[in-house]
Amino acid sequence: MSLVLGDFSFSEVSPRRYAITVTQSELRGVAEAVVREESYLSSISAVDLPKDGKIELNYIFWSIKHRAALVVRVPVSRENPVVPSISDIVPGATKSEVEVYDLMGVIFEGNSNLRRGFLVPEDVVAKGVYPLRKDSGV
Amino acid sequence: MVVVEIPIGPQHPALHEPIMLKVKTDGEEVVEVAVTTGYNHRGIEKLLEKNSWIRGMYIAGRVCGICNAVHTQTYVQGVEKLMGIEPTPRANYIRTMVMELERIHSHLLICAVMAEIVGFDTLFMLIMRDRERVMHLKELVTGNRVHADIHVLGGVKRDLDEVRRTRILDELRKIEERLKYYKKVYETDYTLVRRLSEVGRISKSDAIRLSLVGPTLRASGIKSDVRSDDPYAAYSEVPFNIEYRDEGDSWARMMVRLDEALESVNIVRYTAEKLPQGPAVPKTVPRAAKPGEVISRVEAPRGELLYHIVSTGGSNPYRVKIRTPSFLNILNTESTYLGHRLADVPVIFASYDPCISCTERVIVVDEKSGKKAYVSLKELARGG
Amino acid sequence: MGKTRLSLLREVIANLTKRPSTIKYPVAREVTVAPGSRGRQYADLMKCIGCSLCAIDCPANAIVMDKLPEPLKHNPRGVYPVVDYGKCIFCYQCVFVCPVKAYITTDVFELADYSTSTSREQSLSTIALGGSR
Amino acid sequence: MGVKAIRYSPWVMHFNAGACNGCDIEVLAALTPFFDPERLGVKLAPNPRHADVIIVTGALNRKAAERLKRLYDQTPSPKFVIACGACAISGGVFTDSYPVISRADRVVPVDVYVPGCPPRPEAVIYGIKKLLDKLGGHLEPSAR
Repeated sequence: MSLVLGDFSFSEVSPRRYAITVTQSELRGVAEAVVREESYLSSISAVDLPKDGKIELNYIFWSIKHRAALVVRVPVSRENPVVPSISDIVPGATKSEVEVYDLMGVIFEGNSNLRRGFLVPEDVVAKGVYPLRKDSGV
Repeated sequence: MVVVEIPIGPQHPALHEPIMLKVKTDGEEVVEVAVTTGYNHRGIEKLLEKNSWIRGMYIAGRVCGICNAVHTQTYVQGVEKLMGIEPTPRANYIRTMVMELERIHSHLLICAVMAEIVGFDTLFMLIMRDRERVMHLKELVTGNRVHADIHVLGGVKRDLDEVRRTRILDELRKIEERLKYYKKVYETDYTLVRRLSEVGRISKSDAIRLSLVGPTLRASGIKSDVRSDDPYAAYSEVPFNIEYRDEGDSWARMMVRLDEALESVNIVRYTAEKLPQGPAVPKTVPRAAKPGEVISRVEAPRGELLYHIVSTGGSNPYRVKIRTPSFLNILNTESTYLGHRLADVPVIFASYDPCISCTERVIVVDEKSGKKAYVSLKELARGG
Repeated sequence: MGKTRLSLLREVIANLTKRPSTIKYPVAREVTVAPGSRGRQYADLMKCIGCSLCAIDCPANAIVMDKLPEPLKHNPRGVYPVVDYGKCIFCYQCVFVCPVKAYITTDVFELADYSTSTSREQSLSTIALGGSR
Repeated sequence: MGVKAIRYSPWVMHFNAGACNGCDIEVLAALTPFFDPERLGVKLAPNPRHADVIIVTGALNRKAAERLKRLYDQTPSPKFVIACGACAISGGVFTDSYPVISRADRVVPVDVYVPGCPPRPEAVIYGIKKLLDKLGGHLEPSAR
């Protein structure tokens, strides 16, 4: 079973959950295709995978039209975690991106609101660590 | 043009929502609002990684005290999926009942607070009095007025006996009668209607664009409810309507909540009447999960609650991402205050049913510094 | 829509003649505790086998396994759980997980004091009761 | 000397130091008509400068601790602190979390501990009663 939106084919992982893995450069294209399907951005969940040297970003959309969660997975490198921001395509993404930046240290290029201390206490910010990374030591 | 920056909050005499709205005004008109939250992080996502699946159930419930059963439900149903266990039908019915009781008391609370914010203290006191009935029912079913903690992996912690079941049905009649009365008050009262309607309007397309959820989304005419779109617990068996309104203003949001609370009464009644026979309390305590990941969604009183749980096997979760409804509803609605008068800001803010402990999972700090003149929401709404 | 003024007046007047809904606590002992409410719980040492499951599962680390005092060795491991009520979140996971149902549950909520208390005294008193029997 | 004044009518201020809202809605519920401690002289003060008793809820973090300290300093003497709920007493489930100081008595002297998660409204009232017992006062209905 799969769900095709434009050029992108989402595969079904469980009932009402569809997922696709894309690269950083494809992200904005997928986001545009998903938004056309009456979807809102539910969450950006970042998972730290130090063994692979990656951080996996899960953009979880809920499509009101398809009644399904559309998960866009974007693996980024841990050393240089940069992805383009989708906050201009989905305005609801702005604060989620800020949260991920604060907790995981992923930089969203084009989001002007990024700042530390959105959630994290100042003493942790001063140490320069991102608390949800596995090696942060907090 | 002189733009004045007014920080609002966080010392509210009733609700104590520690959030700050930095409002820039030109005269009476609001030209910019920045929601400043997240003074500090309670670190729950990290804490869950450090604790076992079983301890996690209780920590998840303590993300938010008002909607704790739904938090536990979201966590537990995700973990159950990872462990490959299925709760019994009776357990599912009891879970549903607890979650719906919670929805009633949460909606009553915000209706009371909204009444207080617009200066209608009598209504506040009356609603709070009748809310005690719901709290009592919740205590009767779960054993605690606030933190239900009734979920365990594979079922519920305590069964519902016949005496309690009859008691619930009795009390529901009274609660329903009071709810209908308060709905009538919100519908017809001159002050409330004048204060709430045409304030903070969000159009259908904006609601989706801003990623709003729950009653806020449904008040803008979108029929989206996790309970019917993505059924969990016993919702696939329970008949209920999705309440929605087309106006999209603060008044519509409150009406959606009151309608929903009435619908919840029906759901609780249905679950109590049609409670399936069989066991509800599991005999074993599962401790290890298989590797995998799961996206668990639940309709909390404030909207869609989402947990993304990643497991690599073993006794602890690898990563738990919590996205609470208030996170989206509060932080993404900064633009909806623009063009309104300053006194409308607290009304709009309260109409999103803000729950700060949910939003930030933080240790919230009172930002009331001596240098600036901070105004309470209540004073402001009264033109103070 | 929105026509009624003083909509609560009738309700308020009706309430004037009714009995007040306020409960009398703490002047008289009139409380709203529902049957089966989760209050103070402590281990019954006549039943406890000292398995530590409750201490392992306690989300707040409120339970510490302490050594039984010398003459009272009621279980082979010689330890019993002490609940620190300052840390306890009254979730009753300990009660649920206990394999021998050794916890005694009560609905006592009046635990406020000038310092935090533990279940030590209560638990030890269960042995004394058993011993005298 | 000043203690005498508050024996019969303590004004309480509620400080949320990052609770899950559970304790907060119970403290709020304790002040509604159903429990109504106002008949006993207990009144909610909106401002630390008017308060005699501070009810602290929630697991404190470093920043909340600074705020609590400042609020405590602003409160006129004699002043008393009630730590309400497992989080304010010992950190509760959040004890091991990184931003949390987790004990109110590390920051300000605490007079009465009210255990519970959350303590029911009667327990909050009992805590206030306990405090007044210590001061030699009583919670009793005003003459009517």
